Amino acid sequence: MKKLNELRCTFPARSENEGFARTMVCAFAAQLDPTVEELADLRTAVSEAVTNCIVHAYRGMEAGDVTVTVRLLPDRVIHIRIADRGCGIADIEQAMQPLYSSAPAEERAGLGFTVMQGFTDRLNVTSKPGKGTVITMRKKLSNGDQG
Amino acid sequence: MKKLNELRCTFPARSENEGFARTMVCAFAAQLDPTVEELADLRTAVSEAVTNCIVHAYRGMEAGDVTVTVRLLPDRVIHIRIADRGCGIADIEQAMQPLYSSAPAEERAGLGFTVMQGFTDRLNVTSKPGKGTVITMRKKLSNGDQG
Amino acid sequence: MVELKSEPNRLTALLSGELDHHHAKEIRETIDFAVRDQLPPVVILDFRRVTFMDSSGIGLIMGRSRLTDEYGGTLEIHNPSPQIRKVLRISGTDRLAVIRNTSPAEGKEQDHEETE
Amino acid sequence: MVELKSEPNRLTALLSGELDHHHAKEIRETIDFAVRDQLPPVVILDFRRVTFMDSSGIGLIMGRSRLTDEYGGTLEIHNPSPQIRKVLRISGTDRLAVIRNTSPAEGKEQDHEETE
Ligand SMILES: Nc1ncnc2c1ncn2[C@@H]1O[C@H](COP(=O)(O)OP(=O)(O)O)[C@@H](O)[C@H]1O
Ligand SMILES: Nc1ncnc2c1ncn2[C@@H]1O[C@H](COP(=O)(O)OP(=O)(O)O)[C@@H](O)[C@H]1O
Repeated sequence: MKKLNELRCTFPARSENEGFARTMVCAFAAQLDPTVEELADLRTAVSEAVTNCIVHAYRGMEAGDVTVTVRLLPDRVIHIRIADRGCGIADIEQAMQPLYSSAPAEERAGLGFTVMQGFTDRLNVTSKPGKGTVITMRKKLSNGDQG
Repeated sequence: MKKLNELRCTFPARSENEGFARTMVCAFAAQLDPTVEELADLRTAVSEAVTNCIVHAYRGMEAGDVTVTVRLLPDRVIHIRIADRGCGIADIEQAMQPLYSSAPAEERAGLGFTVMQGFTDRLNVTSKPGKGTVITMRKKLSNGDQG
Repeated sequence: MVELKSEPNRLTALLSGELDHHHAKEIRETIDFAVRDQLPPVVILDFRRVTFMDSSGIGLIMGRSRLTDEYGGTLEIHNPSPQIRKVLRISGTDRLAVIRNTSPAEGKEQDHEETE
Repeated sequence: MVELKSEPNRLTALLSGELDHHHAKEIRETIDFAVRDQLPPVVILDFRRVTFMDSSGIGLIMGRSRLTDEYGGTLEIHNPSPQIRKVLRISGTDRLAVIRNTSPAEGKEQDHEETE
């Protein structure tokens, strides 16, 4: 069986890298010829997850890294994992509530998880306080015209 | 001192990833606002190095990974490292000779190293037969208009 | 990233580029300075040149909506792209402000209100 | 990636996209099939729509140059971008074939030969 194509990639949790992270995931996923809308969905979901690592994960400590892994699975399924080694999330249920944000003063809308959920097929959040957070998202692409 | 921005990234040595690797390095380097020509130079040099990992490094064995590291150093210097864990190069001097190629039947021109040298400020090749090859390239960007 | 245009009774902020967390702060500060200075009855955020927006943009809209509410002003969102519309819809923000399409004839108002 | 146009005495291959190792093979096979079939006196590789090329493209040019040499034909390179010109120059390939600019009036020949 042909080995699946997988990109693994690490960069510092700095806001300058938000745009880069989106572009990179889309450039890799472009191999599957997604539609314009599917690509925009991925771009948006990745932006939310990476921004959370930058805004929340390393609050009050030296900024660490963000690790992004993109797997192109069979049947046009894209699997994305975004992980940090930051503060973690104590109450995941609360964090995932629409409009909940621990940083409203910075005009965070508390809608990052809502957007990730709306723009992908499956979202999973795993976190260990003091250890970090791992987000995984799955999206199945339509079959497109090229067969 | 502010930590330097660094991207580390790994993907399988497959020809579908050649375009992606170029795009990724350029998207990251774009933070320094390079000129169109500087960006084209980086794109070309990276393409040569990554293509070599894909064409030569894993010949006759299962394709392994390519690792690309991009560092944005002070004074607008970009440092790029491209490494594989493939067959290595026994005679580096011969390999770097213009027009030398071990795969002329596949229409390799033997000009990859020549192009890398011409499009960057410094090229270093380290290799261990049976262990792999590491290419490093440095390019200093002009100061641009934005100061 | 943001150009401001003051007209009688309204202030238009023509946003451009990618509206993410990295760029939101500067945009916010520029708009708020002008709004607090002029207290315009209508504040328009024009998205025609915004190529990408995530929920950081929702934060920006919610914040400006609170600001105009403070002094009885109104906030309008003009010309969001399909990607931005989807973010607005999924996050429920499309109920927070009037959304209008005034493009493509750059700047000429068509005034057909959205009922999406 | 490549469209062929046959005219009396010449074959034009209009290349497009990114000419790298991944794409070179298919382009090569398409061109060679037509060249061996027609043995055209002049073979033109038109780069006007090629957005990127690395030394894999040099391999393609060298290979086609050998092929036309075989039967006494000539190879011409039309409309390379600045990036492609630089690759040609640094690798010395600009001495292997005639380089011409026939763009921008797509297809209309200006016939001013390069002396770079
Ligand atoms: N990677 C992370 N590390 C630590 N906390 C996080 C992380 N991601 C999300 N959170 C927590 O979950 C909350 C909700 O996240 P989200 O829905 O994206 O909203 P927002 O980013 O606007 O606050 C955040 O305010 C934060 O407290
Ligand atoms: N990563 C690598 N692993 C093994 N061998 C390599 C690698 N890179 C280059 N080489 C060797 O060096 C030679 C010259 O490389 P290059 O100048 O890029 O020309 P080309 O790729 O066209 O053959 C190759 O033909 C190959 O034998």
